[in-house]
Amino acid sequence: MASITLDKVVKLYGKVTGVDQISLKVADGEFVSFLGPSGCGKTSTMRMIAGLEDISRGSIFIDDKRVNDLPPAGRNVAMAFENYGLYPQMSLFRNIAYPLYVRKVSPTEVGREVVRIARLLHIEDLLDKKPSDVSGGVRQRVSLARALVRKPTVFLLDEPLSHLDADLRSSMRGELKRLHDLNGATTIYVTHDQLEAMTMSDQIAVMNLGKLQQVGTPSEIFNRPANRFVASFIGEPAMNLLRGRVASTPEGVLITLQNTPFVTLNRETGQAVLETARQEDGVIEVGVRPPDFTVASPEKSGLQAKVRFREFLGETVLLTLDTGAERVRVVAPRDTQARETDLVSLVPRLDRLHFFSIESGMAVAHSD
Amino acid sequence: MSKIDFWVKPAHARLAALGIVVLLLTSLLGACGDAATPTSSAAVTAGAGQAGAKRFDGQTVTVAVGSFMSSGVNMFKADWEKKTGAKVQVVEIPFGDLYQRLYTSFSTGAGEFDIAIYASNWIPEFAQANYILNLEKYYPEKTNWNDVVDKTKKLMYVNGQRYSVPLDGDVIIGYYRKDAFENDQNKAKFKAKYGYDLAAPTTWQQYQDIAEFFTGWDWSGDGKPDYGVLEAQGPKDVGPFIFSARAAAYAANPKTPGSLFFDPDTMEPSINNPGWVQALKDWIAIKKYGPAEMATYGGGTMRGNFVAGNYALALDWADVGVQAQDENSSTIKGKLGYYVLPGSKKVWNIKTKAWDESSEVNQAPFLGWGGWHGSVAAKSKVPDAAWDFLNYLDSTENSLKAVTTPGTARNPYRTQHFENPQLWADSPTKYMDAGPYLQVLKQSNSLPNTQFDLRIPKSGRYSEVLDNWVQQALAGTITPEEALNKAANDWKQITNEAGLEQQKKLYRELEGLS
Amino acid sequence: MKHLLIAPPLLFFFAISVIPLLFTLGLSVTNTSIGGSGSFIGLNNYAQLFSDQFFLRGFLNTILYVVLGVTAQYWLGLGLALLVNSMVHGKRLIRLLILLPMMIPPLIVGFVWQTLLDSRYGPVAGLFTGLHLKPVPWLTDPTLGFVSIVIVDTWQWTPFMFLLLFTGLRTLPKEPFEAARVDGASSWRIFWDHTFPMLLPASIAAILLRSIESFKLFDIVFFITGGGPGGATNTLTLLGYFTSLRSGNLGYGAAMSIILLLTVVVLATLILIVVRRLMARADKAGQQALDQFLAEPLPVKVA
Amino acid sequence: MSSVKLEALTKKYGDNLAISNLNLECQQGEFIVLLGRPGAGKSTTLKLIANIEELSSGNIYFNDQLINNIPTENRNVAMAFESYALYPHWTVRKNLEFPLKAPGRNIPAAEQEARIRRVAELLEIAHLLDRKPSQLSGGQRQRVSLGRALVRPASVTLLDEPIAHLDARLRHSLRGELKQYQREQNATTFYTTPDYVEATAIADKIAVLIDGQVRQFATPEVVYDEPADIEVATIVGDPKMNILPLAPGATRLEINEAWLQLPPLPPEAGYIGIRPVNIQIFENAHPYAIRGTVYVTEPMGYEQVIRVEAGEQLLNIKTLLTTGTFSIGQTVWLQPDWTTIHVFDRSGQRLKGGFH
Repeated sequence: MASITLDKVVKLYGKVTGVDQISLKVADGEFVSFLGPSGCGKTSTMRMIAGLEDISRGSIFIDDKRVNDLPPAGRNVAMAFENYGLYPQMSLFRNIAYPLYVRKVSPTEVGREVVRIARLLHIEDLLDKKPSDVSGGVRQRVSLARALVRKPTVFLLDEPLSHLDADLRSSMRGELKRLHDLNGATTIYVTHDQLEAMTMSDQIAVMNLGKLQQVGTPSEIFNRPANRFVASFIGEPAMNLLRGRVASTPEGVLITLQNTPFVTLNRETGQAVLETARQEDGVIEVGVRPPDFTVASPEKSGLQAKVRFREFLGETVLLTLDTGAERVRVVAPRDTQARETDLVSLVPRLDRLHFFSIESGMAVAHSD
Repeated sequence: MSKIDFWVKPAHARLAALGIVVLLLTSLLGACGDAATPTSSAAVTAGAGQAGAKRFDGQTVTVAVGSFMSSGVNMFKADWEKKTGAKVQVVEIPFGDLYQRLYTSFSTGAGEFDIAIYASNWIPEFAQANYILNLEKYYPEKTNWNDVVDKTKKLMYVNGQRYSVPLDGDVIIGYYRKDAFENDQNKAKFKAKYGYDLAAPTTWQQYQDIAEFFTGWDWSGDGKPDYGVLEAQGPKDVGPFIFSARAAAYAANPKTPGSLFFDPDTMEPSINNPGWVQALKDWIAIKKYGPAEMATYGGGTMRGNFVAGNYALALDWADVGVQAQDENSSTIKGKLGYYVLPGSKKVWNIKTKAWDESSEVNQAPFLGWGGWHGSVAAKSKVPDAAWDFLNYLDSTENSLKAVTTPGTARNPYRTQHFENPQLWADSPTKYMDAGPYLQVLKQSNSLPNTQFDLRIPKSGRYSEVLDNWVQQALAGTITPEEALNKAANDWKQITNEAGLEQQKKLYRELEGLS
Repeated sequence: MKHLLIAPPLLFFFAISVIPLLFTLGLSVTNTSIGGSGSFIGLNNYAQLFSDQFFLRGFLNTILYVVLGVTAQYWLGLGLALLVNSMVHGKRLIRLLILLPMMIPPLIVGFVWQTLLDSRYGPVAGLFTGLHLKPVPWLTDPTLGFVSIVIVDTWQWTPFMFLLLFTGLRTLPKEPFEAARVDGASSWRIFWDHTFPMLLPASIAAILLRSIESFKLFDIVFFITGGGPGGATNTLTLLGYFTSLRSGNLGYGAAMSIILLLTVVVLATLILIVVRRLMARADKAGQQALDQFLAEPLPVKVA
Repeated sequence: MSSVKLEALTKKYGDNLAISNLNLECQQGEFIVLLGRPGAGKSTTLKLIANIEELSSGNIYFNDQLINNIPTENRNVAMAFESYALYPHWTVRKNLEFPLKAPGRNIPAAEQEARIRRVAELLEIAHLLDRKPSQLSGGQRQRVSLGRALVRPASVTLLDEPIAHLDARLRHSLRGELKQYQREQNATTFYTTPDYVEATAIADKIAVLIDGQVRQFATPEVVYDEPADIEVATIVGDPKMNILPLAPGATRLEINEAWLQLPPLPPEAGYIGIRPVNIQIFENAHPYAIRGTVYVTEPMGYEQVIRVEAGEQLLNIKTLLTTGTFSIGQTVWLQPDWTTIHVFDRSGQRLKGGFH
């Protein structure tokens, strides 16, 4: 097992910066997700760790050893690829056994290990098949088995679930998490799916445009997003971001949305918001997650809105509402009476508000 | 025979015989046939007889001609059209396909062509099959008949009737490098080595001596070792003609006329007799006096190389002479000497089965291939115009123009062509010292023992078979005797297939026997 | 209705392929020559073929050209394809340069190689003399002539192999190769374990195409040696051409064509069978190991 | 703008039955979602309606008119293909224009322009009108493809997973707008998706397709609350509804040496289904609860999904994150809410009536 350290790692593609000065520590045995939209540099970062791509600048350490110039084979990392990267001409058995064959492990040992791993992943009956004869889920597991069979110090998993259908994705998510829990190997997991990152990781590194946005536990990322990007990328449906005017009142700091008072913040939270707003024409961005609004009758005080769509989601309904200039999404219990074209008042949960600077997008305060 | 390889090598082998076979072969050979299909519009129109109209107004004469001879036709086309009101459509056919195209067209009665311009060797075969018109009824109007060289005249007769109009004369002669031969140092060295004076060879033995003498050292002064000889020994090309020309001296016995290729009494092939074997041994012997590439050379490549200047001796039709005059490619203009093909003091007698030896040299110049002749197709709808056009191509004035213009593929065949070297010097050829050249050509055409080429039907197959086996002997895979015996065997088979009696009758007739 | 629609193309196909084939077959049992009609002579032509020294030599030559030429072209083409595929810059240019020989007309190819191999002026001869070696009679010695044709054919058609294999390489998925690198395989192992087997379909296609084409080898020989010296470089197509169309022996030539056709069909089938076997065997080793371990109970506890 | 009736549709590929005896009837202007797993026959059904695939048997009626023998081009259907099928040599504008210019449509130029504008704005591709498909991202191409189907009035609009490849934000906003637009056009729409959330959100009625057959055809609420059988029940809902088999005539549920008293059930009951939100989880021993071991936990924002091994079963439980923190291997106690259970017979069919 091993720790991984990235020190100001940069990847240049010609003149384009693919990865921009990423520094990160992954502790021994941790499950860390690189999360971000496509093109954010997460895969490049992983490929640099694997040794499949050159590091333009900076250093990568596995344990305390600088590995910049080591070929992939010298790093003792195992990797599962987005498209599985199975060897199409070989049986599943040979696919899994391949890393051992290459290391000239004795045939007896190879056979024992392959079958052990195959049973672990419930594919022992399929080992004589070719990759093209089995489903995506099986291929996925073979790809994992091939990585597991080597007992490497580091696992690198590149969007391993992205091609599975929803059912399988959801069950494989759990299997992967259990697997990590059982063997405890340091794991780096690349994904664009915030749900995967949230459900599986010890730490999430959110990336965008080649830059690291925030590193933290799923709870930190969700409850205290560092900036507007993280806030809207995590959580589904996405957080509502609304423009509010900030004013200091005797009761505290008052946020007004659409010319109606929205909330009054306590001194502590309010101070930070106030200071930022002063430099930005008295305006702040308020973030409210869709479940954090309560739908009330229009005479109640809150954000006045008109229901545009009501969508049935099973346990809940998703309301899309117009508040004049802005559009707001609210997840409400299914017994909520509001129908399309109804006027309602949206009341936020005061302990779950987020405030971002309009200009920099950085989080100013969280009201928890 | 002129200018370019006998077996023309087309960029895509054009396979154009009996259409259908071709389809399969085409797919297998990866070649594609794109035979031009000329439209035949030979109908005589009403306008022909109207007053004031020209003689052949509205008629179209379609001419099939081997492609490298086409300029010898095209240069006169416009004039004749203007004069007669007729149209001439020239269909150029690569030489390799010419025989098949003509045969197919004639035998299927397609009436595609009014005039065929082709190898005189084929006249007997086409005449016998009534594919071409007996021209006797037209000949009285020809004014310059007597001027045609005797041997060429004979090529045109089948059963005592003329079937063609001559356009070309073909005889194989020898060339040597005058400059090297006249060098005093060389002369002295040669005399010292061989005991006689260095001069144009009169026997094949001398030819071989000279070839040896000039091999392996730099007598041309270009800093590289030179060669004694250059001949076209490559396969599927002019090889059979050159080889036959060499064999004639040993195998054409004046005592047994007409026995060069067959015993005219039995139609037994002669080509495996000791005379031919000797010729083949000679031919193999000179390999080492030429460059290794000689084994791949056809007529065209041989000419191109010879005029580049590193070879003392060569054998060819009249073409080397003309090509040497082109200062762009030739370094030997003015350095060329000529001689009638060497002879032999012994000649095989097929009757006594022994050598006839004599102090006299038996010379037997060889009319290889026979030259381009024109015939009128039997099915032509405009025979009068066709004849008239051929006659025009052969007119005194035009024939001289043609033979003295480079690139026409027409070589001298009328006495007037040989008479005035000055005309050659003034012609586009700008021939330097044409006198000796014309002298040797004329002499080669008119010696009593000058030999005709094989002209009976299937001459192409005889020739191919001979070539195949001789090539094996040249490559050293079998002995000369073996090669010629096998060739003779195959010849018998071909003769039998074609009908022995029929072949014999024609062979005898063409050789002037009865 | 739908079946009726495909009838015209089928008839057309029949007309252009089956009928000529039948005609050739018919022709091959006659002694038809271009000058006249022939008569039925049974299998005489075929019998004669097998005692015809030129035919047998041409037949052997053709097979050897195919085997030697295609083998050389395949490995060279594969090597070039791998090389170019691994290049970072200048792929386009180098690809174009490699493809050039294929685009040169055979006439020019013949001329160029005759010149290159000329024992007097050729640069190859120059090189030999420069190294104090005796110039070699490339085109005029029976064995060397044969070798030269193989070399020229290889020179001209390796680009074709290259093109097919390069295209094949580029369509291979990238990930298995990266996986193999991470798995710790050496370049050599990656080639034999992955590149080569994954490229097999493209390879089979390329080898088959080139083999069938090679059977029709004609132009290069025609222009460089004319089949000489002494028939040492003859091919079946060259013989067929001269027999049928130059000397007009159509029946005999047709028999040659039929033999050529049969040989192509048989050899193409053989190649396919051999390659399939190869592919099947590639996975046998793994299969055996697997059988062995699934058969016996394992000393491991299933998690 | 037709009503559509599909009567006993069957489609065979060789021996393979892709669609078998499929029946469906919808009113003019309805938004129908075909929900099913990959391979259930969703796309095939659309293709049969469009006549891109030939029916093996059955009848299709538009406005009560049999159209089996009417060729595709005369059916007046608009279709968005999952594979986009854009014309690569044309700009986005030309691609959108093409359906409007088809012979016989005679739409005035001004209206054509207005329609293209409207659709382009709806799909947020107005700024891309002059580009060619090769210059677009996958999601943009899908929107153009969708636009091409929406741009002209059609008897029926067929949309094959039209927003599958868009990012989450766009998917959420687009599905509402799309439905709104089709409602304005009074267009009859068939829409396929494997995602039940998309289906319940957008559909007037959902047709749940399993093995080429319609298992249930009803409003989203009915499909969710009263799934016709076990398979429908497990397609609709994430995590999946827990299905527990019952011993014949059982009155209680025995798991891990503990048992739970069942409510009175009809004798033919074979299975009970409980949605993950309807099971309570406790860290400590709890009366009226069965014991289990945490298999895995999945926190997601405010909520978490906990999978618990209980006897032979792997049960899904969905609860708030504030309920507690659980770790793999931990022993927990579970208590279902019997008032919310679904009851199925031995063949998996829903049993009607209330049981609580």
